[in-house]
Amino acid sequence: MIDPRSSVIVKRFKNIKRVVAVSSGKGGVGKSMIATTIALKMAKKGLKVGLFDLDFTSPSTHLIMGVKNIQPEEEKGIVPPCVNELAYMSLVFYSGELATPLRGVDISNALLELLSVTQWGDLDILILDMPPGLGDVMLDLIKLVKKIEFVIVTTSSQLAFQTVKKQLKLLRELKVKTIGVVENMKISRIQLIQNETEKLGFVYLTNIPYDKTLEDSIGDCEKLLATNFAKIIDENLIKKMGM
Amino acid sequence: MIDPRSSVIVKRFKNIKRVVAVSSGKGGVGKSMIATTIALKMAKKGLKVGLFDLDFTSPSTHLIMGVKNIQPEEEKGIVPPCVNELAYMSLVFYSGELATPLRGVDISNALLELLSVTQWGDLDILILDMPPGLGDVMLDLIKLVKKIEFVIVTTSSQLAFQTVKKQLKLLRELKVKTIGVVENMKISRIQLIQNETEKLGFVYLTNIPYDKTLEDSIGDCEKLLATNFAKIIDENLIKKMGM
Amino acid sequence: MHEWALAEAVIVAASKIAAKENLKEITEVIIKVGELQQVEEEIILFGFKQLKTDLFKATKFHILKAKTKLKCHNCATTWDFKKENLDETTAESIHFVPEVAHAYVKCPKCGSPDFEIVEGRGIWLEKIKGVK
Amino acid sequence: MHEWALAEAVIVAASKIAAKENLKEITEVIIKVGELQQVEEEIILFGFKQLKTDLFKATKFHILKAKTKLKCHNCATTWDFKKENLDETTAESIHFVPEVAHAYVKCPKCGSPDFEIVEGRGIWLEKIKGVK
Ligand SMILES: Nc1ncnc2c1ncn2[C@@H]1O[C@H](COP(=O)(O)OP(=O)(O)O)[C@@H](O)[C@H]1O
Ligand SMILES: Nc1ncnc2c1ncn2[C@@H]1O[C@H](COP(=O)(O)OP(=O)(O)O)[C@@H](O)[C@H]1O
Ligand SMILES: [Mg+2]
Ligand SMILES: [Mg+2]
Ligand SMILES: [Mg+2]
Ligand SMILES: [Mg+2]
Ligand code: NI
Ligand code: NI
Ligand SMILES: [Zn+2]
Ligand SMILES: [Zn+2]
Repeated sequence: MIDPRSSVIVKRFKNIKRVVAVSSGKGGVGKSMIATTIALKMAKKGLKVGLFDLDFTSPSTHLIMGVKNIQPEEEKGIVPPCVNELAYMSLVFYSGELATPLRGVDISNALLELLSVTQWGDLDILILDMPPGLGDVMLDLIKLVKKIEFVIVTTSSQLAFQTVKKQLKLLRELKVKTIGVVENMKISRIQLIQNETEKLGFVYLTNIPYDKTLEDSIGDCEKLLATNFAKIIDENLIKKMGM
Repeated sequence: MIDPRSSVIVKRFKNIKRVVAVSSGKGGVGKSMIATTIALKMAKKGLKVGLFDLDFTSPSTHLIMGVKNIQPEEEKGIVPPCVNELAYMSLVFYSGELATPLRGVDISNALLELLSVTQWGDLDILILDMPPGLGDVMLDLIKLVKKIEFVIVTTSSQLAFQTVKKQLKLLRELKVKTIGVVENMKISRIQLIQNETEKLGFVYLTNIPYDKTLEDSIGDCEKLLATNFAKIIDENLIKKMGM
Repeated sequence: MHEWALAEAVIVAASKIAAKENLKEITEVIIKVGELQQVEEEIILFGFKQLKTDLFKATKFHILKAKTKLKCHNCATTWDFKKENLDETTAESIHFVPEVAHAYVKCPKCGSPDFEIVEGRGIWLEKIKGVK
Repeated sequence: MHEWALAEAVIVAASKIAAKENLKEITEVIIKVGELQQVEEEIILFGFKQLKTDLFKATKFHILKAKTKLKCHNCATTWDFKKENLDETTAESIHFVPEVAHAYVKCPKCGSPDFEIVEGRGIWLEKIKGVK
């Protein structure tokens, strides 16, 4: 018995120019806020952008964008609905308000299913909002999507950066393209994260200060795009991502 | 072929009076800081306390306590070393500075192994520092450790609380004892989290404000115990946990 | 209609195997369809028809069905899952991503959502036959 | 010496099975030990000796060995893992928790740490025989 799904995934990604995973070994560092803001800002520039929420346990991008009452269409697969000019996909379309207590093997299966049936069409870039960790989702994507690139998010805290360091070394060993590191919610002026990142031979993309207005923007894309947070992503990050 | 390990786990937990998992469906909410501080404060009160770091991907408790150059002893199993008066166990004793890219099934196996060979001895309470999510570790523990109780951590953000709400409903459905909810890194005065928690029928244990001095205490238990963060945990949380 | 995408996966996978085994023609493809996902056979067969290349010009497509066998990790109960118990929206969600069953379905004995989908999940390529 | 804890797991598991199957005495216990974990057989047997209850008073304990077979999720290569390639500290870590192998061992073909431990992981209770 052969699982046919992985065979078709290359085809599904054929007309997507770039695939960028916003990832961190550590949780709660701002992956979802950054991934969503990158996607929205890029779309504003006229790029064709997709956003795929891959945190099946704690999905956030639909909350950040205030997505409501929308479902994908069925057409030779699943067609991601257009949300704020993004081709948008999330497991919440199917799990709704319920908890999804999934073991790794189920997460892997759900990922494979969505990758093989989602028809993204032509995209300049697909942004992946990753779950925390180095588990099934990261490993499956590295295996299945050869053109994947990573943006790694850390905070200024050693509790985040120690894990991120391990992740960076792992990605290098695996020869996976890593665009660089974002230091989010920076509170002090200390350059430690930048220094250590560069010492490891990775690009320090930008830091983003702690932004008190951010929480208030959740659910409202216009507000989000008007924050200092979004401005920094627009000015410092997107260009360094080559877009 | 039968895996004999799960059979012996009840025995390993027999002389542990209470087992409390500090958990959250969401990452980065302060589980590790809170779990470590609870454990250290309880030990100061003269209780026999264990601390078990179950975040195999992003272990933090050894960094928070500044644990160095310590290994467990072998004696009819693995005997957790005594660290700051705690019986302490973490996968870092075996993985060190390296990334552990584990799929769910591996995480489950590593957990089962540690549960079946660790000899905790007599404890008043064992604190489990959980990984983010509702995955293999949470599901295995609910299955294997019937006396487990949960303290759920959220931040004030909807991005954390929406997941926590799902988790609370799930735990109730599973009839798992949930001590209550801690709102960590509270920034505004809004009572939303407390109101919603109580509306769901759960105990709102305490809030903990954002504490700027906390990062500086990482690696130094005395400093940590002297923070306002630790004071709040001592005064508001530990009693409500019934200790 | 999303079955079309799964049919395409079968065609691509079978073509790969044919290339690897130097098959000039595929005479038979047997797939197994799990009940949990409630895949519509007609759409699958329609997809095959639309998608087939020269390699498949004389192929017989067979669809076998597999019942859904779930096993509780918590209490080891095994049960045959019947879709009849689901409302339409839930059934539809599971149709797209069978794993969301963990949000809706519980073990009939202990109530746990922590079960394994032992059999009957999605689409499997059971066998292909061909001529070299 | 941590093997003692695993021996105890075997004794408890075997006792449970005996209770379930109403065995008055267990005559034979066969366990399988995976090479990856490098469990010391003598300590296991010593553990059995110390731990055995009346149920086991005439039990023959057999230990079978299983080679370590790993399979790469990334490139599907299967290989027999040899502990000889490990330094002492690494071997010791894997001895305690075989999964940490994912931090130290890579696929010989593609270098990935994303492999499955197909066989030879830890301790399995292969078979027990007894009299009712
Ligand atoms: N720069 C920032 N300033 C203030 N709050 C932030 C910032 N970045 C993220 N946050 C907040 O931090 C929390 C975690 O962010 P989130 O994007 O959900 O992280 P992750 O996806 O890594 O778990 C959220 O409550 C979010 O609103
Ligand atoms: N009350 C607080 N005030 C300030 N910082 C905090 C507070 N609680 C936690 N932190 C910080 O937030 C980050 C996440 O905490 P951590 O305990 O690692 O969370 P988790 O274990 O849930 O991932 C760490 O950098 C930690 O120092
Ligand atoms: Mg991530
Ligand atoms: Mg997120
Ligand atoms: Mg947790
Ligand atoms: Mg933690
Ligand atoms: Ni369909
Ligand atoms: Ni040993
Ligand atoms: Zn059950
Ligand atoms: Zn390989």
